[in-house]
Amino acid sequence: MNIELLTLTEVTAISGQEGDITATLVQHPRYVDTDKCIACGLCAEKCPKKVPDEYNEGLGKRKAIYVPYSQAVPLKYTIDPNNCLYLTKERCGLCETVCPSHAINYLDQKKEITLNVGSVVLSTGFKSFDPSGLDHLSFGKHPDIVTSMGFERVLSATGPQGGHLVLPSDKKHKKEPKKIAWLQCVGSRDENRSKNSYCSSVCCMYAVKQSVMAMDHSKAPLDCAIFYMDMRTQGKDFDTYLEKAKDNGVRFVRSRVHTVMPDPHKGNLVMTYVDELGALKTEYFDMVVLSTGLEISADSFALATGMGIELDASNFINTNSFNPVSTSMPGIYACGVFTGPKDIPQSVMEASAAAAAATEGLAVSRNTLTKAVVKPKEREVAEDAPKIGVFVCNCGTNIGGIVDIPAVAAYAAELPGVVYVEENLFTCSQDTQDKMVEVIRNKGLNRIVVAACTPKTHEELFRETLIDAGLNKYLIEMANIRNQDSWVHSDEPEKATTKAKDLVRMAVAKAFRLAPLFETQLPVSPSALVVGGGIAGMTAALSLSRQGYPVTLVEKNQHMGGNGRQLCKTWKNEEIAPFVKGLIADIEADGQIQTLLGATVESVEGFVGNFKTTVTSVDKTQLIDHGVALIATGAVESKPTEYAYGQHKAVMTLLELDALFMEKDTRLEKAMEVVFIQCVGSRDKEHPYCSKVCCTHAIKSAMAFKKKNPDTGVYVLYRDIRTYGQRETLYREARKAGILFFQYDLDSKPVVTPGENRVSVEFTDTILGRRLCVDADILCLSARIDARDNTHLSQAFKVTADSAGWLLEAHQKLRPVDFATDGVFLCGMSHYPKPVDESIAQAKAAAARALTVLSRNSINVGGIVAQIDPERCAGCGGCVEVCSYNAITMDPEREVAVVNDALCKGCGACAATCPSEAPSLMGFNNDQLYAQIKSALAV
Amino acid sequence: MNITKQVEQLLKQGDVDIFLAYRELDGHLIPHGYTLDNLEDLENLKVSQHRYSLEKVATHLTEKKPNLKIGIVARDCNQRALNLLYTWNQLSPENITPLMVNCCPSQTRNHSDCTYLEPKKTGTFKQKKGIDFNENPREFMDNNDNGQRFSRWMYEFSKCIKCYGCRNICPVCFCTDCSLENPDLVEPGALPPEIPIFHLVRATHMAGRCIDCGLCEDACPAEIPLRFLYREMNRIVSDVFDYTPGAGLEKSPFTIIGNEVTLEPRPMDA
Amino acid sequence: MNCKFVPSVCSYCGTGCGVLFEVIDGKINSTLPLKSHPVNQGKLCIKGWSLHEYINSYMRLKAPLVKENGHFQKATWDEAITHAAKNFNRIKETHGPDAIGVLVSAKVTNEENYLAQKLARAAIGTNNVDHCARL
Amino acid sequence: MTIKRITFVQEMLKFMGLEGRLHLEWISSAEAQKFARVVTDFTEKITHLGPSPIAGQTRSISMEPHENKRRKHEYHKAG
Repeated sequence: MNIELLTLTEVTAISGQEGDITATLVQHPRYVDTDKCIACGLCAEKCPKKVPDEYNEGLGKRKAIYVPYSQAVPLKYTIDPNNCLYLTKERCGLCETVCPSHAINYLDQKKEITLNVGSVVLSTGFKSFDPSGLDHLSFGKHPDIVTSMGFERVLSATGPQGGHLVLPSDKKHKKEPKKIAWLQCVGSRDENRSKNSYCSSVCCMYAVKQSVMAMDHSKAPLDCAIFYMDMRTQGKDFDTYLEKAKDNGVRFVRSRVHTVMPDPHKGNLVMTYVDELGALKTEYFDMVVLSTGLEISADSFALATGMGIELDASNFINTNSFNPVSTSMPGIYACGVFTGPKDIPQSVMEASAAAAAATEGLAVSRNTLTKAVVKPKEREVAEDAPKIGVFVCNCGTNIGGIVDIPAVAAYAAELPGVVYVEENLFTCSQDTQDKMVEVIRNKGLNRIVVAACTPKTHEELFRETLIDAGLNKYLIEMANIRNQDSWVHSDEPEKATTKAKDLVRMAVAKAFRLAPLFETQLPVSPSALVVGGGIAGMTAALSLSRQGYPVTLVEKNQHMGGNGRQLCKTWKNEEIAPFVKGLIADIEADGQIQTLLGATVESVEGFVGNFKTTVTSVDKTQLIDHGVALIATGAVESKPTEYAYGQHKAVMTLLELDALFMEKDTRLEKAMEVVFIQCVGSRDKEHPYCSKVCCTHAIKSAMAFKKKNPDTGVYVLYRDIRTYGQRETLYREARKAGILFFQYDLDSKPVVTPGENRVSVEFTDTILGRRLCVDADILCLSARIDARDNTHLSQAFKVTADSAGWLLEAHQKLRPVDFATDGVFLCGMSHYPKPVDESIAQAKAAAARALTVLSRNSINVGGIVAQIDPERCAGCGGCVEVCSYNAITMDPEREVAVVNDALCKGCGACAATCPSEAPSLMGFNNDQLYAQIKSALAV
Repeated sequence: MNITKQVEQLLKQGDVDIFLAYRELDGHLIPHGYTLDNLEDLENLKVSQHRYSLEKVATHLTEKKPNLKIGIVARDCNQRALNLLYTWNQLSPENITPLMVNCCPSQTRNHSDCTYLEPKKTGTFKQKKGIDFNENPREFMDNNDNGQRFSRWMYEFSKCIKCYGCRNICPVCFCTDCSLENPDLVEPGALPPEIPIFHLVRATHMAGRCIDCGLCEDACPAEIPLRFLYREMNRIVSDVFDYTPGAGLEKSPFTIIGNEVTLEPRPMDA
Repeated sequence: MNCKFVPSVCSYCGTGCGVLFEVIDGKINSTLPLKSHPVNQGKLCIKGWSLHEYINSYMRLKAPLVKENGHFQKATWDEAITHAAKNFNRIKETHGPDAIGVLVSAKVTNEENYLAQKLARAAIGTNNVDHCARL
Repeated sequence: MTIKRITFVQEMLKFMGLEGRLHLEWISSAEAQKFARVVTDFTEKITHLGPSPIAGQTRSISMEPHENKRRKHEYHKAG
């Protein structure tokens, strides 16, 4: 309700300053009235004009009146004015004739809108690189050469091929490819043909994913080969996925392919390339996928420059590492790929971070412009006999085109308890919702069944409708006759109708037994606890304080700063020490932040909104009330166990080298030969993950040597250089500066022999095919980053860590800073190794997510939770053991188990475990489920 | 020291409030609770060759008075039952003092395989139609095909008179609300009870709990080879989950999430 | 707290199974089959297993009730017996002794059943006497 | 937990002579093809095994809820 969506709208001008910005917008005409459109699809069915479908990368067709894709929000049709016959030639007008709700308006005009806002967030995303100009890859010359976006659509169930992996060139015969090649870095890391010198960060991972999925989709064995320069799978768990792909048989060839040509005689597509050992090879493939990079569209470029925002050479917004979501214009923030190529988790984090940054300055006016609605009083129906209303949805032609809806409705009317049945074209449309409210009131309905689509997307909506009608929102049951019926049985309408009846009968049987469920409101303690006083912890604490909430910052050491104290410079050459000092000063000056040094979390009680944490420091123990907790305990550089580390003073880690730089040690001046070894302890059997920061860190340090003295011999021994994103520029500079890079594999690791003053490092140059030896004055090891031991903390906060010790977020892509436990958030390196800018973005993101709890006056608990009948409970404690959320405890007095509503997630594990059926999951109790099962079998 | 003396001492020292053992009464050896108030009964204390589930009595007493200190004369099977009841929070080891006695003062089988008493002789009719009490469950699997096994079990179960004796006598059946009386799982009022569901529901609930004492088979008026069934069940629990109920104080694999034993879903054609 | 076991005979039918009542603090808590009983040898049927339930049932009558104006009212034994005797006599006088039938319960002992039978035949003079578990 | 129980019941059913009629498979909502394949295969397998020998032994299933009284129905067509 407090988000207004303006589609087809562009920003034309921005003026004013942070806190008082005037934005001028232009809304282009849609030619369809969104209030009237019910998205029935009749218009598109009748529209005679076919246009290549942009969403499907031109692999399919759409009409001139269309919705871009099935999940589009709002789900309303729009007319493409460049292709509409009426708008271009004043002919046709069919859509207006067929539209049942008179939503078409050819006279729609563009509107100017002026908004007064406090801040602006830019998140216009990216455009996929267009490889049309790359004639050496023959894109556009053969339908079986597709971009990665195109291949994504090929694999998608909603795509032009319905998820069937068949050659686009031979869709008619459903010919399946047997060999597919992926070419990496198309439009990335390429100044020659594309002007995009940066790395696009995401293509390696998506190519691996696509190859694995393709193998999954293919009935016959599929040969997948990925041609790459460096495999950049630096994200959390990405390397594990990569290894799994290798085990599954995906081939990885380190080579930049220079030619792809159609070859109608010998095979489909022919490819020539030089392999790692320098041999020229020719291989035939059925399909070639170009892993196209990410770039900024001309429109985004114009938008940003129009606002006066500084961009870098590649048109990404210039940000600094310490303010990763701020642009050069105060009050204008940015997130996502507009600030640099990045993957989904990082984009989602940045989005939250931008929300935090954009609202920090506006905290005083929070809730001044928000709207709230008054809900009618709930009708008491618990004791009333069920009066079930069934609403059967056509979903346009989605359901109605297959299932005989009138027959289903007539059947529903005969079911026990049903007093009212209605058919709707779109049950979810606003006007139907209003009508439903009226019907529920007038007919005195007290249980509702909606036979439509999936509760996953729509149950919340219908619950709102029930609230509007004065019914308890849990008195609804949905029968999914779309996803589970009309979609899967589109070829057999009669059987689909029978199944729809079955599904409705089951839903009615359950609805008959539905009882109102109640939620209780608990107040929220409006304060936060941050564990860890490193860069992430301090950033998060400051952000929350600026938002107006008191924070307790717990730091284990006697001083704050964490790893930041040992770091020299970021890859953009920004000095880290002054920044960390500034943060500490800000924290100390902040009256709302209480810092506890030398302190650890002892135990935690309570739940979201109401935590009570015991913190002990040297001299005292205190109990802290807080509504949310942020965990930012960081990570540590490991001590290597190989390459003569600890045996010779010339051998050191990156952080130790940084210390020498900060101390301006004379050894650095004298060093004539410097060797860096990457992946020391990372990406091996014991530690399969990539430590992410070391490639950039090592190259930046290597550059420091070259800058001091260009004659210094600097060698980097690596496995894959992972200077992702714009860090690639650093790598390029390093090569230009004469730093030598040698690739090694796990089975041919460099050999280090300590000498008197120097250490000798022996390794193989794969290109020359010879062993080389360097006597190094300094051997710097890029040591693995280790997770800290968070066992105690994770037990206290009931959060989990993965096998390597990294704390586990609720969802890797969609909820990257939340834990599965409500009210606890994570940021910084305790989540996974990451550079300073990403830690800061994540810290701000965690603050933003914490804010969603803190800004509420109360939280609702209850509803679909388990309840334990003390009469039935034998006190065996089985449910306590299986509860993953620690929501069940034993009442020592009565020797029965009790559920804490605030912690219970409604998973039902307790109900399944109990030998005497004492727990029941409200809304899914045994009575209801047995009724559904019985009615499913009653034919 | 003989057992009577030991019990007397335990009571007098206040180590236990009540001691559950057997006494001879009118020619029957029956359980009895010895307390300081009836010390004179001690002269009739005997070790019975019949077995009653004294630990079940202990749970009844604990229900009424949670911190009652109870002594129990225990054979190996009683001890297993006690261990199991500890792990299921039905008794607490601090309150129980078992006094171990020699297994079964009778012509027992090999003690390591303790069932108790001499095994039953199985009649020829039963051997032909039903299941021989003394057969090894694994041999039963090998000697009979799917259909034979099924019809034999259906024959056994069809004799059931639904007396609930197997449940009532069971020392480790402690649920307050029994699934076997749930009308949604087992239809009420039908005899024989819904077969084989009735027995399978019980077997499933006994998995990870059955301590193989044999009391159920003893109590069964229809001579259903229940031990035979539960032995196979225990074999599965032990082979698949590496767990022997009552052997120690580990929790049953069915009440804890995760396990050292990793399982994979079975392929469909297995 | 005391706990004793009292051997007894099942009152439900004529088989005469041996049962054992678990008595905790003077209250019957559960029923077990008596293992050494020659009749049932440690086995029982569902009725035997549930013997203790009716003893402690909250629905069990603990005082005689007399129906007055369609409602049962608590009465003393004297009142109840007088009321019954008076009315039996009235029926016997108006309709003859065969107008009275006696049905006896399984939940009382054999001896009591014998006495009820005597009452029917000798005192009332009817042969219409029966028992629910006449096996 | 699920896999423990199902594995147990599978073994138990095997002992009882009802082998192969219970199958467990994890299928995510993103694995439509797998779902279709598993359901088709299992349906085929069950058809091949024939009707369950305990079919008919079990009670007839009625769907009439306990204290249901049929009410007058209203049937209204809209939208």
